[in-house]
Amino acid sequence: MSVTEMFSFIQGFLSADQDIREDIRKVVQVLEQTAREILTVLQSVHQPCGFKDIPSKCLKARELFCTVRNHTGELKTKFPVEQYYRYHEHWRFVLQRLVFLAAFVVYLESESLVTREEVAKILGIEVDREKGFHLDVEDYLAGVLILASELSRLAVNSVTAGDYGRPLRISNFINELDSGFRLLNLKNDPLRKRYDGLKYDLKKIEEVVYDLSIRGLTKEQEAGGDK
Amino acid sequence: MSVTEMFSFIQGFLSADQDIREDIRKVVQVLEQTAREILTVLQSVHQPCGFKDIPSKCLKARELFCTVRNHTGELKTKFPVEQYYRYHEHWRFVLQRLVFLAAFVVYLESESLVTREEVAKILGIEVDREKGFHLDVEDYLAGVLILASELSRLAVNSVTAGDYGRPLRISNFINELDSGFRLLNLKNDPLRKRYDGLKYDLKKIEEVVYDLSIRGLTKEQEAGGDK
Amino acid sequence: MSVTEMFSFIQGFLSADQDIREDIRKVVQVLEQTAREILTVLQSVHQPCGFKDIPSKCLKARELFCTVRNHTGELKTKFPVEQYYRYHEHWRFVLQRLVFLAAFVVYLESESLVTREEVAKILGIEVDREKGFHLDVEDYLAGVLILASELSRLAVNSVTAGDYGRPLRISNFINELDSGFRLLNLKNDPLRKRYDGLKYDLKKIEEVVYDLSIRGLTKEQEAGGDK
Amino acid sequence: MSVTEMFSFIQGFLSADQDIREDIRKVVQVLEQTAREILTVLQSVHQPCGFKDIPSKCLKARELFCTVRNHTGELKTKFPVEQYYRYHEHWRFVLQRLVFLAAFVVYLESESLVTREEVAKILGIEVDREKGFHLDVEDYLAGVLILASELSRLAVNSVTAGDYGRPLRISNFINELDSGFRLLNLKNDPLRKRYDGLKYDLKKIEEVVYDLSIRGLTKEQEAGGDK
Amino acid sequence: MSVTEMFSFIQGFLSADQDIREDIRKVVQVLEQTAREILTVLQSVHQPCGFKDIPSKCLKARELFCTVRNHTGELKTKFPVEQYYRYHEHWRFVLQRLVFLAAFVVYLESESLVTREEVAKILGIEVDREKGFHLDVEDYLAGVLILASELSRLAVNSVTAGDYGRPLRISNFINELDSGFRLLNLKNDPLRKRYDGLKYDLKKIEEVVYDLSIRGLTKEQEAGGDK
Amino acid sequence: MSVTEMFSFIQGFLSADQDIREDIRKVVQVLEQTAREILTVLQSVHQPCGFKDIPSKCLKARELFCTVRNHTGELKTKFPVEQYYRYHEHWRFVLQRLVFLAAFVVYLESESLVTREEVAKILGIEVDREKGFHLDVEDYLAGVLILASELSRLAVNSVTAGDYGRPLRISNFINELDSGFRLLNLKNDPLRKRYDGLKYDLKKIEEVVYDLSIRGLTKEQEAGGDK
Amino acid sequence: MHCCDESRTCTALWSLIHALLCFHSSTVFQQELDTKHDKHERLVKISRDITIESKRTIFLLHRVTSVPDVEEILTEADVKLDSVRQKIGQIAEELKGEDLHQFHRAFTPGMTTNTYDGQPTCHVTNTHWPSEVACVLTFQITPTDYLLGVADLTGELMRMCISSVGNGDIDTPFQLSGFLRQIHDGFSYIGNTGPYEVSKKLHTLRQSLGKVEDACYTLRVRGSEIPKHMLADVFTSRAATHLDPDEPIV
Amino acid sequence: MHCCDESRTCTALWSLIHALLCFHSSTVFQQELDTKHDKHERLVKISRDITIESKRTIFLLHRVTSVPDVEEILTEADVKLDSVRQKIGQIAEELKGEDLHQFHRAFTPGMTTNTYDGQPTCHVTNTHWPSEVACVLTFQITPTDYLLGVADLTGELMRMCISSVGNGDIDTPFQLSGFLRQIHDGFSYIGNTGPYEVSKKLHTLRQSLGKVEDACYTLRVRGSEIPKHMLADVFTSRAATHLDPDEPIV
Ligand SMILES: [Mn+2]
Ligand SMILES: [Mn+2]
Repeated sequence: MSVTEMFSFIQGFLSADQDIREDIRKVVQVLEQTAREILTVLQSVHQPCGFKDIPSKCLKARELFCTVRNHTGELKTKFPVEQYYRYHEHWRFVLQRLVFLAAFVVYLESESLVTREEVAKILGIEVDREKGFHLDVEDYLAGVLILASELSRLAVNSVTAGDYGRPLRISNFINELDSGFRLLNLKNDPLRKRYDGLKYDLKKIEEVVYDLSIRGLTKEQEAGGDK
Repeated sequence: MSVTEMFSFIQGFLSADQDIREDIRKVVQVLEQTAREILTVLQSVHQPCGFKDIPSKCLKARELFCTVRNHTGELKTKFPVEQYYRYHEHWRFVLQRLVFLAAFVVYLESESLVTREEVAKILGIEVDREKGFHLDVEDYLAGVLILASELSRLAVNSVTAGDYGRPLRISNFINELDSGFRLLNLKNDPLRKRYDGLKYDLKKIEEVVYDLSIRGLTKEQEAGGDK
Repeated sequence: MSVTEMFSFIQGFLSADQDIREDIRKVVQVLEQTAREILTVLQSVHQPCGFKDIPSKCLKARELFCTVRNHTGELKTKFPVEQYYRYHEHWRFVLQRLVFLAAFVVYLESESLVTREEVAKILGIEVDREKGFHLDVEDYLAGVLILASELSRLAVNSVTAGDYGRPLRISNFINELDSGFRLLNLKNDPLRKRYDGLKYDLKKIEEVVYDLSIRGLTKEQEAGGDK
Repeated sequence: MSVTEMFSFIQGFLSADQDIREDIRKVVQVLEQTAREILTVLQSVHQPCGFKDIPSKCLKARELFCTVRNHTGELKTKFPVEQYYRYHEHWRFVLQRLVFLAAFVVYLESESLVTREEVAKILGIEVDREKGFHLDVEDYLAGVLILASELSRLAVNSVTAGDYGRPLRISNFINELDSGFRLLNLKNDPLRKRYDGLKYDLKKIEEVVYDLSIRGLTKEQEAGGDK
Repeated sequence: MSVTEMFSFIQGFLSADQDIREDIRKVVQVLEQTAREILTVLQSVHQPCGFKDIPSKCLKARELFCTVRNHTGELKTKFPVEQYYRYHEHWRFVLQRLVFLAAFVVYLESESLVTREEVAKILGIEVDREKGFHLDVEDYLAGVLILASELSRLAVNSVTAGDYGRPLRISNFINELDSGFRLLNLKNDPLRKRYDGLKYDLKKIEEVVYDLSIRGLTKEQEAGGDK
Repeated sequence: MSVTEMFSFIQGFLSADQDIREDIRKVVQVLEQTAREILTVLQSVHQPCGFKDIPSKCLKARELFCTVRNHTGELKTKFPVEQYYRYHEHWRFVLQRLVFLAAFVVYLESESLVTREEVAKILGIEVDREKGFHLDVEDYLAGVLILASELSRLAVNSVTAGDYGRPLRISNFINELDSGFRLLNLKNDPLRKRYDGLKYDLKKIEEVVYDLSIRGLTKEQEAGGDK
Repeated sequence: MHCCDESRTCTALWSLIHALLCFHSSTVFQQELDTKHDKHERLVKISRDITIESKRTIFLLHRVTSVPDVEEILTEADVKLDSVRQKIGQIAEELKGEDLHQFHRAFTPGMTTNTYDGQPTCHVTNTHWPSEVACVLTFQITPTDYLLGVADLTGELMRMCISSVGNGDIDTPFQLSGFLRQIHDGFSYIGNTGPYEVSKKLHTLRQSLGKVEDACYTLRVRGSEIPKHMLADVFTSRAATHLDPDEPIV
Repeated sequence: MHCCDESRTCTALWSLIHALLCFHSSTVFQQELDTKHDKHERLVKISRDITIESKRTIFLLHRVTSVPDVEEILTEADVKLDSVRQKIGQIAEELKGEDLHQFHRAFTPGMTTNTYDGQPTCHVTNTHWPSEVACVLTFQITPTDYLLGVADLTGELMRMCISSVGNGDIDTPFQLSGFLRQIHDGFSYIGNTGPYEVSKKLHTLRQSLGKVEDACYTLRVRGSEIPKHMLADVFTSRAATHLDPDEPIV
């Protein structure tokens, strides 16, 4: 009977789709696990003792990014490349976390903002949609905003660890970031909301810099020279 | 009539179940009352005057835990032990509160994390499901996360009470806890959500430590000797 | 570090639990697929032509129940038997559907209400909790209530197909079922709600019988001999 | 401490209130059970065989109303009489059901509408608020509207049972009821909504009478003599 | 016709009830308007300039409470006193607001918790249900909880206005209130929910006190003498 | 202070608006009462005895429409005429009922469809928006659809009353109505929904006509002549 | 104050980042974000137009059961459908080279209306399952869109069935009930395998089917009553009074 | 079959009704319904455009706190606002001779955005309550629309306040907190007298006010700490490092 046949046919479509999603979910779980490991490595920079060996922590994180690249490589094979946005939701969250982690490593290494190209390279994916599994602009921006919040925490903890120069540099960096974002006309709701959070991060860092200023600790820093 | 007979028979089943639930509810109510009393005892540590006699408060709480053990003892008798998960929802909430209270007492006494074994002993229940009425892992973790939030409040209030050393110690404790939780691969929704709250507690405590550091109050502490 | 050790240990617990749930979910998916196939077979009795070969459809459904028994057999092996209620939610829905399908087959075959024992046997599970993976009373009742709604539809369609005797027999059957349920003191919310639906099914069937009575079609039936 | 004292005092108030509610709930549960039993007795009039011994069923129901009166007598003792409306919600639902059951019995006995006074007497309660535990007007009306819906069902089933005179009498009765309700200026939402249902009951009964009329079955009735 | 007569009679009942409700609604509207005016007067204490003339604002509010007493006096005449709970929902909301406003005035005047007796006097109503239109315990508690939230805002704004002593006193007051509430065994849902909000108010105030403590501003206060 | 002034000013606006709404509500209540009285008069045509003196009932209804015109006259004075749609919701419901009642009277008198102009005249309002308080097209159409449902009921009851010609005429009338509506491209949701109901009315009437046809009762009618 | 003073605090590094971020983002990022957003807006608008136009066509097709000149209406419907096809072409144009799913939500409402829109035309002329819809569209409809469209179609078919009964058309309901039952069984076969929206439609579909089954039941019960000896008589009189002579007889 | 056979069953009466209904409705009724619907659609479209355009302007105005050339931005904003004014003119044109409230829901979203859109411009230049908005519009805004617009404005002002603090601007928060408190007190004075939407906004407004009050509190607590003897020192160094010399000092 023709109707029955058609429904069986559609059922085939749906099953295939579900299988793909199941496969994607599995790889994404592994990616999340690795992301959590990188986070654990990098989190220790907030501890007083952690400030001493940032470079070694970055190296360790870089190594873990190799694993990430293997997983993203595997992820690409799980679905037809032109259907990226069909399954986008599955990896969106972890990708934003990974962008953040990559941006954090790069910041700790060079105190500069990772570009979209660099992130893509670190994660083993493309920048341009045409070239394959790529990094969506909004995901890149979301990851960068997570970094801002992490850096405001770092500013606080670097004072505790006795590093009075870092907060000032973080302040400048976040201010630049804010200027950049302000030029964007964000329509996308979740991104806009995250961007609103940036203002609170900025406020927090400004408080730290102010606290250092009134105690003359910034001058001391400049005089003594740091990093 | 056979259908009637079968339904009469089924009614027996349903009544038995409803009676058990009624019994459980009664004991749980008493447990909640005792938990509220322990909380009242421990809450006073947040008051400036309360910092002085923490040990006496802990003793008082320990006494009330005797009552708790009597009630949990009674609870066990209300249903067949292998049907623990059938009625789990009834006591889940109060058990998590009690885990928190036990963990709080132990922290106040020794500034260490209560183990699952210790909690179980304090509450008069088992660790292993096989041995009888036990403490579900997730309930243990939920109780520990409530502790984290209470300690962030304690850090704030210990500064008010002039105890500048405690926040630093709390900060270390919560950091350790956070590392512990990061080892877990939480999928379970409510627990995951609570765990996300831990980040805020951590940040709050770090800010307290920061406030002390920038004012040189931590050094003063170290110099003066503490605990 | 002791905290780390404890958390590693706990991770073991959690992983084991998650693995079990994953395994259960897979078997349940297969059960759902089979249940849908049985439904497709049985639903064809609503077609005018379907009334002719009810026996052959029942046979086909019975065969598919063999597959069900294989899957329930597999399901039992996925978790320790005493933890039935821990994972109950996973299979509750599909089990109620299967009870309905078994009750429908039995009704079509013998116009009688399947007992809990019979259902359990058809599904390859136990009646008593003590003996292993069993059929919860509430799930049995829920499945029976689905049957009532299906039969009210069957009453309508059997008239369309020219079978004027069946509605009367269905009416008696549902009336008996209703008396049975009135013996129960239902507090459980979802079941109570479903039971309220039974009144509508009953009313609907009574109106069908009415339409036949007023046109003398029930007598014709009796005169002509039936079933 | 004065605040503590006041709160202890208030706790007394709250406990007393909670105890009263608990007591009321228990009696109400027993009332619901009895109401269900009366319903079971009366429901059988819808069965073809049930039409024969309506009087005996009414007698049986009347006996059960003795039990009801005992329970309402007990209910009155559970709370101060002037606080009727404070606890109204607890018994509202069951009281409406009991009004319906009393009205149904009286209708079956005499085909007349039970008055508020009669219902109150059957249930062992008062008509006037001043005299004690009374029957709220809205609850009386709600109960009467449930009767209308039951009678529309009875009209259908009496045709099935071959009693062609009853639908006509029910139609007159419901029409009279409808005129009565149209005199009321209902603003109260739940009652208004129920009243809207009366139109459907009326229409249903009119259609039954129509079905009889067009087949000449009403005349036959008149000719043959009726009740 | 008897049914018609009875319904006409019932219509009398319903009309009387609707008239009473209409009357109550009108007085309640006026009460709400006055409550809003008192709120406007008292809210100005949050303005930096408002801190200076709290006494004059309290006087103004006290005058407006005369108007309130007139309205509550009028409200009492609108319905039979024993039917308080029949119409309770109509004034419940505004009464809770008025309790809050009275408690706020008393707090601003004397920094003490208004008792149930005092509130009743300010609002021109009774404490005991037996004596007439009274203040329900739960409404008193609800009003007091609104005060807690207003005071947490006041603590913040008094710092902005340069008054560093007030937050400490508010903190003690709210702590005392919290202890009081912990004595209560709240089952009632809406009150319980509001009480959960008290924890946040408490935490907020503790953080204000903390900010002052760490900057030595509380000591300065004590040294300089306050109130 | 300027902001305060402005809010007082706005409060003035809002109060004025509320007063208008209160006034409108009062007149609308009276209109509803009159509409209910007209309905009671017209409802009696469904009774077997009512079929005899339709003309006298129509006269009585026409008299009550005088009262309606007085009320609509009053309604117009309650608000500025150009703000009709601002307060539309208040009278929409009663206006649709009145359109239905006017249409019912006209149908009973002449078996023709009342035009929008006629209705407006009966209700004492305008057809064109420019000329003052008018009858919105959608309200006219909604009222006409209520008529269709009433007529389907009348068709049923006229058979009961022994009038076999009326259903056929009603059938033709409703068919015409349906053709008319089918030409309209209804976008407005509530109207579209009501129109869907027309199909069920049509179906019901068709059933009646069919029932008459197969019994040869329509022919009898034509032969015998009717009305 | 927001802009750092280059001569003092900003190092070369900072100016690089500044350049990179401020200008890169204001040009490249913004352009990318804007393009995406504008395209989304255009798709929403076209989809809205398609919905309106489709609903009008459905409306027109409903009249098929009640007017004599079916051909004329079908021609009119075809003209309307042409405009729909054009608009779908516009969507296809917009999506050329894009990933369909990125903008999926933007045009889904319009597309599902259209799916069932294609159906009645075919259904009226031949009662078989139409497959040309897929050919009309120059881009792929996802199975989900298709299923949702089919589910919506059933609602329309139910309405058609009820009005057929009202019009005395006795064959259509029986045909429709078989057809709807097949769709219903198909949907319950797919069950919760499909996306959430599909499972949700199952309930509405079941209600529609119930109404059609009730209609068939009514027709059957009614038809059962004609005394054999009256049968011929009844229908001659019926035809004479208000039935067209070429109307199908039970 | 649907159309009665005129020669037999239809009387003159029937044909009259037929004419009246079929043709009257297809021309007059349909025309009336269509006109209304089309106008509604147009208003929805214009309103949507106004919302987009207004949001863009607000966005632009947010930059006022962070760029040196305030004048330039204000000019740009004015150009954008001109286009908004034009669109509002279109609404006014559409509504000429119509009852405002019939189509009220169609354009409300756009209008409320616009209400608060006018505000920041004025607020930046002079901190007084702007009233020119009313003049700009060629048709009356209802008090409700106005209140809703004002409530939305407060959300934007709160954002502005937070970024001021981040940028080291210390005066703005204190000014804003006073202003917001007045609006808040005004709204609580109106309370539930107004329509439902207004009461609903009160909660959001209270949250925004809370955030601004917290910001003021932070500034005060921070500022309280500077030891008197260090004061001069601190600000010289601050100015030297990363502050503009003309920045207002606490
Ligand atoms: Mn029927
Ligand atoms: Mn702080």
